[in-house]
Amino acid sequence: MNTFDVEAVRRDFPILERTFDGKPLVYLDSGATSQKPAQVIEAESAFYRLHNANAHRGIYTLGEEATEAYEGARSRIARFFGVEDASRLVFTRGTTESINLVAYGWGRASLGEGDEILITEMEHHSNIVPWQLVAQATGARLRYIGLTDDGLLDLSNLGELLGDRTKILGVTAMSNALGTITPLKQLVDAAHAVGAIVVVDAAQAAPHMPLDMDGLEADFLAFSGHKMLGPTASGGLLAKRELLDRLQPMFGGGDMIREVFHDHATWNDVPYRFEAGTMQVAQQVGLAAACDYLDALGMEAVRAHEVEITRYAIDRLLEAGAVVYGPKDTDIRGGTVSFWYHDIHPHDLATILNEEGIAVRAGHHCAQLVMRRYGTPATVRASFYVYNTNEEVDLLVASLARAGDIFAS
Amino acid sequence: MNTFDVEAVRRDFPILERTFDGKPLVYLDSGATSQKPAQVIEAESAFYRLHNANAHRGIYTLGEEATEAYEGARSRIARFFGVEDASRLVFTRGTTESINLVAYGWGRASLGEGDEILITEMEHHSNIVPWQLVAQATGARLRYIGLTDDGLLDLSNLGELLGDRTKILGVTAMSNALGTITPLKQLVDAAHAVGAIVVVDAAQAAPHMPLDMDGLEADFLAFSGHKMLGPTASGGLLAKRELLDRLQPMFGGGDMIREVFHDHATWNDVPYRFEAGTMQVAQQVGLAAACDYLDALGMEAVRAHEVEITRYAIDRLLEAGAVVYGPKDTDIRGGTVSFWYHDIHPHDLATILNEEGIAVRAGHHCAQLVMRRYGTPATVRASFYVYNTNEEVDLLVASLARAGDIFAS
Amino acid sequence: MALDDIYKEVILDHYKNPRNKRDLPGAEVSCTRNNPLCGDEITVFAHVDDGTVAELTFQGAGCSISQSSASMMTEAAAGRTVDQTLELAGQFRGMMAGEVEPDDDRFGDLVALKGVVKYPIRIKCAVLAWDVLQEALQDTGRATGAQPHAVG
Amino acid sequence: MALDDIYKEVILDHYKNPRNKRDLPGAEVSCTRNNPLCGDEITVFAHVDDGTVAELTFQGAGCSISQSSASMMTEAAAGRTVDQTLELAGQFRGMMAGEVEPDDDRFGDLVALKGVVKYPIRIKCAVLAWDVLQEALQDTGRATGAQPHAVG
Ligand SMILES: Cc1ncc(COP(=O)(O)O)c(C=O)c1O
Ligand SMILES: Cc1ncc(COP(=O)(O)O)c(C=O)c1O
Repeated sequence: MNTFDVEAVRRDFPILERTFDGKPLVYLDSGATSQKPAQVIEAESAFYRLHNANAHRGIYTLGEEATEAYEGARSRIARFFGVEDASRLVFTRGTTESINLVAYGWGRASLGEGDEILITEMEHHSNIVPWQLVAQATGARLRYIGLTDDGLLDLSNLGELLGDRTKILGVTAMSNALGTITPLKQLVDAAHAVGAIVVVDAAQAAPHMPLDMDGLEADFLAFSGHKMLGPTASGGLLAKRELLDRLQPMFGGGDMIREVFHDHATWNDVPYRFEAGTMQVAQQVGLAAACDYLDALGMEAVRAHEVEITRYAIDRLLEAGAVVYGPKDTDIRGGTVSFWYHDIHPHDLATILNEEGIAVRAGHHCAQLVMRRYGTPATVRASFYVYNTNEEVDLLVASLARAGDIFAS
Repeated sequence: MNTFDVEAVRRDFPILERTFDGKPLVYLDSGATSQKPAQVIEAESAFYRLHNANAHRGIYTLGEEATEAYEGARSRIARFFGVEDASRLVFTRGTTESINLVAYGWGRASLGEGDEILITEMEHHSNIVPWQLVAQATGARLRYIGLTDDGLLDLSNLGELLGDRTKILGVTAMSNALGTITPLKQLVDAAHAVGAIVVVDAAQAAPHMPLDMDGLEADFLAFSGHKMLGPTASGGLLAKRELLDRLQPMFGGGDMIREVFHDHATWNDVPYRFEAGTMQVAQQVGLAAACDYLDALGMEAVRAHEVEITRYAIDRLLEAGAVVYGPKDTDIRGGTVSFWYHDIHPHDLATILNEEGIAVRAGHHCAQLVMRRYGTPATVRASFYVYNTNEEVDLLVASLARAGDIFAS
Repeated sequence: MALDDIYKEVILDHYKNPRNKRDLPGAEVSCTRNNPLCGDEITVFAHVDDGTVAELTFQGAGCSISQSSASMMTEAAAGRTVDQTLELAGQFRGMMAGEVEPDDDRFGDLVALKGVVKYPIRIKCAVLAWDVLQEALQDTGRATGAQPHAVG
Repeated sequence: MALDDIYKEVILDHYKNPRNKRDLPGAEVSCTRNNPLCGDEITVFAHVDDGTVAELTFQGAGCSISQSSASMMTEAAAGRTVDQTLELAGQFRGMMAGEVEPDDDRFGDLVALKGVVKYPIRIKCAVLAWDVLQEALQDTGRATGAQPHAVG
C-alpha cells in the first residue's frame, strides 16, 4: 500500500463502531493493548470451527491440520521479524513470559557473584523485576543505565557501566512511558564487545516499526501479540539459534521432553523443549493473521502514519500548554505520548476524557522508575496506532480544555 | 437437563460438520483437547469485537468492561469448582503452567535435603517433570506410588511412602492414559495427616465429572480450559487462600507488583501477584462461557453420559478382542480408553482409523511411566466427551476389523 | 452532565485546600499505602488517646478523589472513638459499594463522594485513605505500615 | 483405496520379517534415537571398515513404517561407502519430502515407502532409522549415541 488509507483500516476494526453515551470510541490506549481487526478475530475462531486439535500429538488428519496451522504460524511470525529459521521462535504468552524465560533459563542458570546485569531506568517492570529476582537468587549485581532530562538513555557513562562483568544487557527498543526509540544497534555492539548477551524488549517496537532481528544482532527479542493486532495470549521469544541450544527449559511437562524416567527426563528439540503443555495454538494462528495484516499495510507505512499523527499530537498538546515527556523529535520516538495538562491529576483527566468517549491511560504505565526519575507519580498517556486519526487528536485536545474549565472553577 | 440430548449438543459444535473424504469426523481425542461449542467461540470473539482493552489498567469505560469481563470470568470459573472466593483462582495457560507455578513458588521455595515429594506412576509428564526439576534443584527426594496390574494406584505400601518427610503429594484425579479415577479424598486425608500439601492434577477430571475443590480439601488444583470446551490458553490453579498467601511468585513483571524500586519490588495482592504481564483475557472469558455450557448440561449428566458410552465402548472392544488398559469398572474410571487391537501397532491402527474419519490418539500420551509399567511403548486411546455417541463407538469397532484384515494379509 | 456528580465543588475545594494535611510528630499510629494501579499514596497519622482518635492528619499525593477523601476523612473521624471510626469506615465503604444510604450528620462533606459510585474504577481512589486508616488503627504495633511482602 | 499406498505388501513383509534385526557385537558405530511423539525407537549398529559400511544391523520397536524402513535400510546401505550411504540417506529424505523421484536401482524395496508421503505425520516414522544411521556415521566417537541434554 502506498498511501495509508486510515478509513479503510478503521472499517476492519469492529470495536470502533462502539459508542459511549452516543459518542464514538476514541481509542488512544494501543500502548496497553491494540484492538483487533476482523481478520484476526476470524482467524482464531476459524481455527476452532475447522481445525481444532492438539498440535504435535494426533496422527489423524485434524491433528495434522492443527500442527500445520501452529507451525505455519511460527514460520509466519518469525518471518515478520526477518527470521527464516522458525525454530528460533519460542511461543509464549507475551513479552513478560518471554523475558522471564530468559531470566530463568539463562540468568539463573549461568550467573553468579561478581556477574552483572545491566538494564535501563526506562524499562517496563517486565524487564526489571525478573532481573531483580535473578540478582537475588544468584548474587549477581543489577545496574542501571540512567536517563537524560530529555527522556533519552544517558550513555555518557556507558563505558563505566558496561564491562567484563556484564553478562546480560536488557533494554527496551521503545519506551512505553516516554515513546523513546533507543539506539539499539549501538548498545548491542557495545554489549557484544564485552561478551554480554542482549535481551531486547520489543513489546512496543514490534507493533509500530520495522524490526529486523538479525540486522540488530539481538540475542533474544521478546514481543507480545496482543499489542500488534493479535489475540491476547499470543507472542514469543526470538533468539539466535545457538543460544536456544544453551538455554535451559523453565517449565517441565508434556511435549517438552524426549524421554521420561523415574528420576530424570531428556529434552525434546529446540524450540519444543521450551513449550511445555498445551500451548496457545488458536492464538498464535490469530497472530499470524495479524502479521499478514501488518505486512499488507507495510511496516514502513505503519511507522510513517504514526510519525505523522504523533507529530501532530505533540504540536497540538504543546500549543494547548501540556507538558510532554520524552523526546519531541519523531525520528527518535514512537506514538506513545505521555503528558500532564496543567496540574490536573492524570486520573482526573482520564475520567473527564472518558466522558467524551476518549480512552487514554493514566498511571505509572508499569514504569515506576521513569516516573520517579521525572518526579511524577503518573502521567496521562495517549498512544496511537494504525486506526487513529488527526481528528481524534483534535478531539483529545478540545476535551483537555474542558477539563481545564472544571478544575479552574 | 434431565435426559442428555446428545444430538442437540452436537449441533452446538461447528467442527462436527467437517467431513474427510466424505466421511464425517468422529472425534475421539477429547482427552488431548476438547472441541468448542459455538457459544464459547462467540464469547471469545465478542470480547474482541466489543470489550477489548487491557484489564486492570484503563480508567476508561472500555477498560472497566474488560476488567469486569476478566474478573467476572474468574468468579464464574471458580464457582464451577464450588469456590466462592474468586481470589483463590490464579489464571494460567493450563495444567502444566499451574503445576509449574506450585513447583517453583512452593517446591523450590521451601524444600531441601531430607524432604520428599511423592507422586504416582500414573501421572502425566506435566506432574512428573516439574517435580524432578524441584528435586534436582533442592536436593529433595522424589518418590512414586506404584500401580497395580489392574491400573489402580497401589496403596499397599502407602504407609511406607508417605511420612513426615513428605512435603508434597502430587496426584492426578483421573489418569489420561488409563482412565482411572483415583481415591483422592483418601489420599488427601493421608497426606494431611503427615503435614504434606496435595497438588491435584485435574486436567482430565475437571471436564468430565463434578469436582468440589473444598469437599476434596485439596491444597492446589490445576486444570486446563482447552480440555473442558474452553479456548486454548485458558485455565488456572485453584488453591486454599492461606497457601496462596505463602506461595512465592514465579514471574516478575507488570501488574504483579505494588511498587518497584531499583533494587527490589513489593508484590501486589493475591491472586494478581501471580499474573505477571498481560494475561489471556479473552480466553478466560471464553472459558467462563464453557463453564456456563457445562453447568447447563449439568456435570452429573455429563458424567452419566460418559459412563454409558464408556461402558458400551469397553464391552464392544473386549468383544472384538482388544486388550483394554486400566479398570473396566466405570465407577472408577472416566471415558478415556487405552487399548491394543491384536498386535497392530497403535500408529498403524490410528492411520487406518483416520481413513474412516476417526480421530484417535496413538502414543505414550505423555505418560511414559505408565507405558513402561505395562510393558508397551504406546497404546491407541479413544476418549469420549459430551458430543460422542454409541454409533461412533460402533464405527470405531467396525474399522478395527478392517485394520485386522490389512495386517493379517 | 455526569461529571457534575464526581467533580462537585466541595470535592475540588478539599482537593485544592486539603484539611489536616501535615505530619504529626509523635503519632502513636501511622500507616502508608498506595494504589498499585495508579501510584496514589496516602499516609495517615493519628494520636490515639484512651481509645479515642484525638488527632488525625494525612500526607499524600494523587488525584482529586483520593486526596479530597483523605481530607474529608480527617474531619469526619477526629474525636471519635477507635470503634466509632472503624464503624464509620465500614459505612463509607458501604456507601461506595452503593449499599448504604449516606447520612449527612455522620458523613459531613463525605456525602459528596457518593457520585463516584458511578465510576467504578475511581472507587478505589475514594476508599484508599480509609484503607490506610483502618489498617493503622487495627495494627497499632507497626510503625512503618502496610507494605506487604517485600522481596529479598 | 488410499491405504494401499502405505500398507503395501513389501512394507508389511519387512515389518513381519525384519532383515538384519540383531545386535552386532564389536560394532564400531552405534546410535539410538527415539521419536518423542510416539516412542518408536531404533538402534543402529555398523561395522565400518576402511570407509565402507561392511555390516549394518538394527534393533528397535515401533510401527510398521519405522521398523520396515529400518529393515530396508540395512539392505540398501550395507556394502556402500560411508559417503555413498550418507548420500543415499539424503536422497531418501528427498523422496520423503516429495522432492526426489526414487530410483529403483539404488533404493530397492525402499521405493515402497514413497506412499507415506501422503501421510505427513508418518514421514517421521519412515526417516527415523535414517536419522539414527546418519548420526551414527557422522559421530563415530560416541558409543551410546544421541540422547541430547540429559537432566541432572
Ligand atoms: C492428566 C493430565 N495432566 C496434565 C495435562 C497437561 O495439560 P496441558 O497440556 O493443558 O497443560 C494433561 C493433558 O494433556 C493431562 O491429561
Ligand atoms: C515496553 C514494554 N515491555 C513489556 C511489556 C509487557 O508486555 P505484556 O504485558 O504483553 O507481557 C509492555 C506492555 O505493557 C511494554 O510496553
